[in-house]
Amino acid sequence: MDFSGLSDNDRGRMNAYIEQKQMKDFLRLYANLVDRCFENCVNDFTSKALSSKEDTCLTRCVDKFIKHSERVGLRFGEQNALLQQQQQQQQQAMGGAPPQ
Amino acid sequence: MDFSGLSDNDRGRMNAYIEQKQMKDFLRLYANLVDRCFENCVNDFTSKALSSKEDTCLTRCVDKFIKHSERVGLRFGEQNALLQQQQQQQQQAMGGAPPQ
Amino acid sequence: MDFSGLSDNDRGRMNAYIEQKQMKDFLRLYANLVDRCFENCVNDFTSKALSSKEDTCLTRCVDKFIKHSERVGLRFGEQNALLQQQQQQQQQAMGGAPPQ
Amino acid sequence: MNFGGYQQQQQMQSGLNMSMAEQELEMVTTLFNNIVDSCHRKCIPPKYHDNELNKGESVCIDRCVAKYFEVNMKVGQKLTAQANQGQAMM
Amino acid sequence: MNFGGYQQQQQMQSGLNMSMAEQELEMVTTLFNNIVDSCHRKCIPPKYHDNELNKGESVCIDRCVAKYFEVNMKVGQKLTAQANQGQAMM
Amino acid sequence: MNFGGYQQQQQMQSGLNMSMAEQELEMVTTLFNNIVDSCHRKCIPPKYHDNELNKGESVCIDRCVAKYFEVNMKVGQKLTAQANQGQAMM
Repeated sequence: MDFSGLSDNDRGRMNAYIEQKQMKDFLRLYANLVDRCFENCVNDFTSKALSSKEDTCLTRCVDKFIKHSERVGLRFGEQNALLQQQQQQQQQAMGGAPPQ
Repeated sequence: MDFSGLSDNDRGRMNAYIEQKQMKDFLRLYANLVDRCFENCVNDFTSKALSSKEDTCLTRCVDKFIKHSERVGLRFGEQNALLQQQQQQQQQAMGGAPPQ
Repeated sequence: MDFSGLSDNDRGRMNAYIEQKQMKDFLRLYANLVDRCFENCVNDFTSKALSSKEDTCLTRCVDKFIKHSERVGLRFGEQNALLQQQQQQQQQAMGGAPPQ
Repeated sequence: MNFGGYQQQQQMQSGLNMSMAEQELEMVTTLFNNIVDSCHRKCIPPKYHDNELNKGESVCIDRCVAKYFEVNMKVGQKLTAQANQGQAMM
Repeated sequence: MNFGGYQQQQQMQSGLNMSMAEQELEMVTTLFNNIVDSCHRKCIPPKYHDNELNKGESVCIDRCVAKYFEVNMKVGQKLTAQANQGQAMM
Repeated sequence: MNFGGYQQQQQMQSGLNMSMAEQELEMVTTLFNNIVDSCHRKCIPPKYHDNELNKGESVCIDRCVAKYFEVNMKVGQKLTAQANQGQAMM
């Protein structure tokens, strides 16, 4: 993202905002991952402790989800770069100067 | 909604709040619509580009959802008006003055 | 939760925050409960009014959900206490002083 | 300082009113969004044959909104009754 | 007071820029999270046989992300077209 | 100005503490809400025959909460281990 339109002061606040957002996003991801893997792996309530089968399922669920997220992240970055490139070309084709 | 209990200053802030909220609601609706129509219409991952069948489905999904939202909006307004009318009658029947 | 690290001023703001959060959580629970019980109990749209069968289902849905939440709340408290106890023992075993 | 105290009190009062108005707006928006979602699930089959609402879907939406309002009111009454009986809820 | 007015204006302008930058960040994050969820549902079967992504899953993810971006753009264009036709939406 | 700087520093410190306490409260609330939802799905069949929790449902809830806590802890440990290995995650 391009924050060149922001003043120094704003950029500082923006960085603080981003830092707080990253923490929030991480906690959201964590809660989400717990919920998803619990949903998929735990279905036996005849006991109070996790079975070894459930435990194996959990490990795979977490590992796969992390790898999935990383791969989505890579492709997301590429697609996003492509999109911004297209938008710039469109603006130039229309003869308009890019926004300051 | 009745904002007559607010000061001029508050009403100004309330309007700014509402404006920001509308933007947020619109972005939420947009993301929601993309997610819903992707979920319903895109199920073939043997190719990287949308098929014409998927594209037709998307157009219908978006159009129908917008018409659906508009109809819900109309009925929602009617039901809400009805509800407020009933609450006023109830307050008057209980002999109470309406809250200032 | 332990708020002893907070100043008096912060504790006041924290209490205000908690109060607002409780209101928000209650409204969230309310909306959630309506949505869940509507989803499970209302499936007949040949009429505009709730049938007596739907009404009975709603009452049970609400009652059961409240009892469910209360039971989860009890167990949650126990598990949380257990967890904090384990964390304290771990810290002591590692010879570290508890964080001030 | 007296004047400052008065100002602060007014601001707190004002903050309270704001937060109540915001909360009411939030509640109405949530209700609307939930009805849109729920009635879409109940009334619009995910096989899209055209881009218009047909007669059956339209009537279903009207009844769905009315029923959702009724459920919303009934659940509210039940929660109020429970709260008055002093049963705590988290 | 002029100076105060100028400062306030600058603050409002600054607040506006901040809120736009925050909104853009919010949009990108929401898009990313929705793609993660949606493509996980579409590409990763809930029976976990190992802890690696296999070839089929990997290819599926790549195409899923590309398609989601395409859908995101198309829906945006449709909404813009609708808005320009003056059809109101809540 | 020194005094102003000190005050500002205190406020920032205070803001940090607040935000940590708020974040902790947020985490616990999210965990509780997710357990309520998840264990309702796992333990309470959507056919409501009466308005009490029966024996089977009650026992299921107790075990479900215990298991959810265990899963929460294990996933936390795995994420920490991953983070320590320096594997980045978005």
